[in-house]
Amino acid sequence: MTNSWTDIKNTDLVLIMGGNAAEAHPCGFKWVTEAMQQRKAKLIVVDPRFTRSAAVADYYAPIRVGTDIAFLAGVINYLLSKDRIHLDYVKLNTDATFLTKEGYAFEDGFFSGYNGERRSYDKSTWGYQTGKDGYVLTDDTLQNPLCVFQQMKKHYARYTPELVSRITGTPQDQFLKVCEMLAATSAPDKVMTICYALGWTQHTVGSQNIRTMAMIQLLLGNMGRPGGGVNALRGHANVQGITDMCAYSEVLSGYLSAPTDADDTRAKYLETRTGKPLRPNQMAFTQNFPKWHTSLMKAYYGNAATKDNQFAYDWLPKRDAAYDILAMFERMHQGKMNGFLCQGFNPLAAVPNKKKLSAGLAKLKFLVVMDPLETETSEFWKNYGPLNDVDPTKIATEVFRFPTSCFAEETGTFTNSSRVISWKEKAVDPPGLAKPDSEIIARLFVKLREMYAKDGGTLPEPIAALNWPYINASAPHPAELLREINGRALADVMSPPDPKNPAAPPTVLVKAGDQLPGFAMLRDDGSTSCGNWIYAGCWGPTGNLTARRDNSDPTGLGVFPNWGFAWPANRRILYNRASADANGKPWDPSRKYLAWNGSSWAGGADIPDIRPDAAPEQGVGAFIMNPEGVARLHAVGMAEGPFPEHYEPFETPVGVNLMCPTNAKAVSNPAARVYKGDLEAFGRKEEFPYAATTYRLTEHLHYWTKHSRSNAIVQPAPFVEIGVDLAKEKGIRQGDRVRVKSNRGEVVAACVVTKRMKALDVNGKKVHHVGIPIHWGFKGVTQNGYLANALTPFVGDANSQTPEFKAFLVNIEKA
Amino acid sequence: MARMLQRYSDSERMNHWFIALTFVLAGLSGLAFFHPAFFFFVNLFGGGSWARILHPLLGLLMVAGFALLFAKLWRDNLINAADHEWRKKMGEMLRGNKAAMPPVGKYNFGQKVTFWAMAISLAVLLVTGVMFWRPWFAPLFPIGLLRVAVLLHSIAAVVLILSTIMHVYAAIWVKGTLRAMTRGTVTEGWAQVNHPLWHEQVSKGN
Amino acid sequence: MDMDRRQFFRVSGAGLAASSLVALGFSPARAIAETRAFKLARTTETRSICPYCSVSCGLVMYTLGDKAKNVKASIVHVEGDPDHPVNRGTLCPKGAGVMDMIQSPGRVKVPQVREPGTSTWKNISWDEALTRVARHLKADRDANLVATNDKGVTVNRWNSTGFLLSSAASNESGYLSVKVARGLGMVALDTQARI
Amino acid sequence: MSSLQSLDVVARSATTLPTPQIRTAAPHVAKLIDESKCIGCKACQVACMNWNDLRDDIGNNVGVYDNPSDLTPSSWTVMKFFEVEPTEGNLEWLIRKDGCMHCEDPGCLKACPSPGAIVKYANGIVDFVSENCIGCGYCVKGCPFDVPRISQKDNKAYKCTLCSDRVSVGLEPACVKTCPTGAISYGTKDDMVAYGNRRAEELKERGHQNAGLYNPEGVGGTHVMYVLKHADKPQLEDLPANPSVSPLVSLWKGTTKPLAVASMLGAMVLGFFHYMKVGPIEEKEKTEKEGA
Repeated sequence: MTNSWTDIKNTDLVLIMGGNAAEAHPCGFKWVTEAMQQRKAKLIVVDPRFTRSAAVADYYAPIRVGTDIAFLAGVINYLLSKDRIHLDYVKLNTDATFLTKEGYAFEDGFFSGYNGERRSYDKSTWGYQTGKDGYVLTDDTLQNPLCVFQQMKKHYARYTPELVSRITGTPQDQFLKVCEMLAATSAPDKVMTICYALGWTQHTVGSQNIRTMAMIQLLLGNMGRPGGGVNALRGHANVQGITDMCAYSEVLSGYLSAPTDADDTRAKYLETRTGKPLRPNQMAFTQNFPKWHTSLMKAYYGNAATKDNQFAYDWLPKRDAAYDILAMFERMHQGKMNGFLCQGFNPLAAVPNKKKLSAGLAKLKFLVVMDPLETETSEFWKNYGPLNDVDPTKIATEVFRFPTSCFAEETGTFTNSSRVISWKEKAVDPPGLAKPDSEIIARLFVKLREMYAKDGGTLPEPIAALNWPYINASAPHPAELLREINGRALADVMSPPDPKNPAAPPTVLVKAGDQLPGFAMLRDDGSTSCGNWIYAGCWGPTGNLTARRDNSDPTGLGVFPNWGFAWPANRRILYNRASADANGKPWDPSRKYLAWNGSSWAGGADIPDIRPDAAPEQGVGAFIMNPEGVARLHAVGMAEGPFPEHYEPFETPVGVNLMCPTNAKAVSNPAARVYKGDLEAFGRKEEFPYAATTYRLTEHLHYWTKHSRSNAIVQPAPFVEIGVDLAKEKGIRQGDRVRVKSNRGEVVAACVVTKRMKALDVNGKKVHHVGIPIHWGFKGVTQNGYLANALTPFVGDANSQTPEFKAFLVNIEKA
Repeated sequence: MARMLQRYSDSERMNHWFIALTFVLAGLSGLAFFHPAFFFFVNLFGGGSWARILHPLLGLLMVAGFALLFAKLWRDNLINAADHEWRKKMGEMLRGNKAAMPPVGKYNFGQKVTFWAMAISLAVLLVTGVMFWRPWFAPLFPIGLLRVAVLLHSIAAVVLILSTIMHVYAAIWVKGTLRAMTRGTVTEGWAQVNHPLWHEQVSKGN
Repeated sequence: MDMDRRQFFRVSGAGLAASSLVALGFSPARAIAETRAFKLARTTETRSICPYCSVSCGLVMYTLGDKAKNVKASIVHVEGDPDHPVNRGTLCPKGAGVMDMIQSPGRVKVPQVREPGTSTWKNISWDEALTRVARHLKADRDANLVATNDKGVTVNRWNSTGFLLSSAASNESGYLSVKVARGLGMVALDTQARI
Repeated sequence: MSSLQSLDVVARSATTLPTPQIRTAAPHVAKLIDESKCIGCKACQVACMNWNDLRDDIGNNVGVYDNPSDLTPSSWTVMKFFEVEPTEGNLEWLIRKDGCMHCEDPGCLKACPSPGAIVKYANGIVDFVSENCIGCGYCVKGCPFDVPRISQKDNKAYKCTLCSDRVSVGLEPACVKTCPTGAISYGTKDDMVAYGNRRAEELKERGHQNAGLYNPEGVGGTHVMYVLKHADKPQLEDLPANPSVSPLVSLWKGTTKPLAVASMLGAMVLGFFHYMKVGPIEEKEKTEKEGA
């Protein structure tokens, strides 16, 4: 989240779209009802189903699954065509005035530079024109047709309300009502917030879904302001934490892009990732990349990482291809994977196309599952009748199941959606022989290190050299690890040369051995070590700030600065410089967050997200991570285009992309990666006419709470949801058992017939939805059921590879 | 020694006393629920829950017993013209002026009314009692209906108890009646005073 | 129509008869109504964080005993932490029922192995489990670690063993797992955050 | 260790003489359920079963979200879901937390024949004292809201206790504390009535013209109240429009009792004096007439 849970109470309007906050995050949703009661805020819910969020909403509008971009693009068109935008904010904080390159174009579903075979874009025609001084060219009058503002206006003029209604199935009057309610927050003293979750991310256009909303928030001037921002309501208690630790192939801890084959030398690797300002005076914070990366290598390899071995650059594995979860299972399916470590994750249930996963797992030599609970994945080889119809004798995988402790049996920190890192103590011992994950990994590593020391093997050096300073090698204490993550000075950290009087001798900022107070102290000369630069400061010289429990909120804006530690640098709202206008005065005096008091930004409600002494007239942008210092309406980094464009899901009930009806290649996301075999596995609307979506219920957390008796009682058995009119068509009554089939598998469950899912009028035809909750499997104390992901398509978002769970095609009949 | 007339057979008497016994037991346990002051009667049955468990069973036994006796005696208790005469003179009877009463067969009008009052109230007790008999039958009926049932059950019980009090007092009040049920025989004098028509009928008989 | 129950009883005759019978010692036991003894008195409180969604509500875990040595503490009740600024003592249906997950019959309690082709679990010791897995990892790494790619660039990547990391474990466990994975040269890493 | 002594019991079932009435200044507590903030998440159900150590059976899905579908001896509060269209065209999903209303004049207590099985405390809570419960089911007939449930296993009646044990040591009920959106609030009756009315006004401003506080007078007001979006049509959510203890129950437990007992005892006394005055009817009267 750019803002925080408790900040939501400061808002004037909440849009819940692409998510179901009331059901998935009930205790966070209290701040929405708080805003509704205290500030008379309004709540809008846009969702294919009338969810429990809609039950308490002021306004609900239906929408067809997978058409969020069409809806939001229609909103952008509404805002631009009716000039309902916060112009001063847009000119100050976005790239609206930048000139795009001449070569940039968009024609009939494709942006310039599309390569059909490789299903990707050559992005040379995207981006900004830069002058000789390396800075971007701009047109402050916003009239030049090449400026981002005009390009955007032209691009989104195509999304007329009539066409948007035809694509999304949302009645035109309801769509326009939502547009008007959103447009009202373009006023400087009005703010709206967006609460979204997997309803947006789990599409092949997932990342662009979110970007479209980010653009709307920028046009309305709501980013970086209390009650504003783009708020992802994440799924797990520590999913933000594990994201920050970057357990991905693409990045190292602290979102440092990992080396690939192209980065043959360390210099080249650092150079391509160190940001340079694209406009004068921008902080371009990524210019500090070398300091972060060197400190990380010192944390990993300690003394073994020195200047002369390029700080152990060669020991870092270089990535040659994609290794996301879908790619891994594809490799497994092709028999290229031998081993698989599965820690606290139940992929057989959580990843699409169960049949393919099961086949992949069966080809492994060994599978190690580390989990507190008996998961479906750990017993993929066991026959559970129709729920898991496999023949164990034909599965040669050697499967290990390690008992791990659960959250109540492990001391350590969690990072919540609002980036707040909180320390928790262990309450009880783990049952039986279960151990914490860290201890299991440590024992495994120590045993491997012994084996390599005794018998040698391929490239033993990094294993021997891995920095393992823990008092108990096989059970590193969480305090030791958190201090290592925070980082400490290996040698005295000296102050940088002072521009005002360069002759002055440098002073010692941090003594050798001390914990670092923040990432400003990181150096690229090996004098500092830091496991994750964005967490620097969480265990500084004054101790473990994540364990702070002072819940005072002096400004009343829900900041709670002394509760735990928020990364980066305990900042509670990102880009908060944007909460003040060009000369440092808050846009809305009633919600004064940050102000320029003539000499500094400090003293406001939060740590400023800018250099404290950056006077407004210097024009230092609020978006310090971007080289241009401002937010991007025109984003080069996206795989499928600088401006979000509507594309149908891969399994579309309409069969054509109404934005470019003649271009058969641009029906679905032209840049999404589709493996051979999966293309054929996509169902056609003729055989599978109904648009289906999978989702969670408030009573369960994915595949975890089916092991909990309390939750089983309040939501005992699998079911699917259909509308009254579909039920009538199919002769299905409330409670009947129904069989839902996709091109990849089937699910049998009870049927909830409800008025809350109406058929939508899409392009002149009726489209029905089928809702499939995901919480049941063949393990657990609930009534057992089919894994919903037997149905879902094996294709992911073009940028993040998040699978398209939220829009596919099924057929349904009485079982 | 004055001649004895056979009023009731042994089986009828056993049946009567069986009904009386179950009446006392069902009555006491019923009264325990009827009014808090009588709740201590549950201690005779081993506590509140046991009283609640036994009361319906005792009730059924009583109804069964009564049904047997009813089958034998209901014809004698049919109300006829003569009874209306007796009813008009009832005030005299109560003042003890027996002689003023018209001749009566086996049962006088008062006894017939008591008989039918008992029969009807027992029928109502049976039907309503089974309706809210937990746990087997109560769930089958809507709560509104059960409220009517418990009210009727209470009223019927009161009617039954009052009839029984009347029945017992009459037996004490009219000397020589008790032996009809304790021994089965009555004196000829008793018969002539109280049931002259029955007396003639029986005398002609043997 | 319904006269106040109490006044009517006062005047009714029944009270007279009842009191006389009561005098005979037949009165029912005068049980005073009492509420349940307070369940959490003397339990140990531990402040924790709910493992489920990313609101990360504050929890108070009440465990048996006062941490004396002979007590095997187990959780008897879980409630929201009223001091936590986000949930302020509230919990959703999942958090409120978290005790049933911690003490679920589905908890794995001992290291187990399923030998290839068999259809049952076999309990094994930690040492045997870790040794066999370490041996598997070493064998696969030694065989499949790619030192240099076809252009001669040092890559040192080992992509034949994948690692899915937990989004439910602590940051410290996550950091250590990533550190070990990168130390071993693994590139096939992923986590729940992507799903 | 219970901190509610006999002085805190203001009413006891099947007790002819009043219990101690001296604590007149004891604050009346109340729970307010604000339907406009209720997201039907069932956290209150889970918190209730966890606090009271109850675990119902794991049922099946019968095509609705209500699980379990009704109050049971082991589920003292249950969410009821109603898909209604009060005004044509706009669907509303009304969700109501069902459970004991803790009436000021409790029908269950009035109907219960067992002394001390149902008590009402000075703070307004109506509680079942299971040791005295004889399982007769009268409370089911007495309750205007159909709340008490008799267990098949032990033939005892069970219902929400408004966490009388937590309240007696100064804590709020478990469901109140856990409610994520603050739909359930707790305090003195007056505060909750005031807050409920204020919420109703706020809802009127948001377009719910008929929003109102549900605190039915027919049972003397309740210690569990609702703020309903459609207070004019509570039957939309299976709530009786103006509930009161059924007249049949009042008749049954009110006037018939003393009258009937008086009539029975009176009949015996009457018989005794009649016998004394009129004397028995002698058998021999026949012989004297012969003799004369």
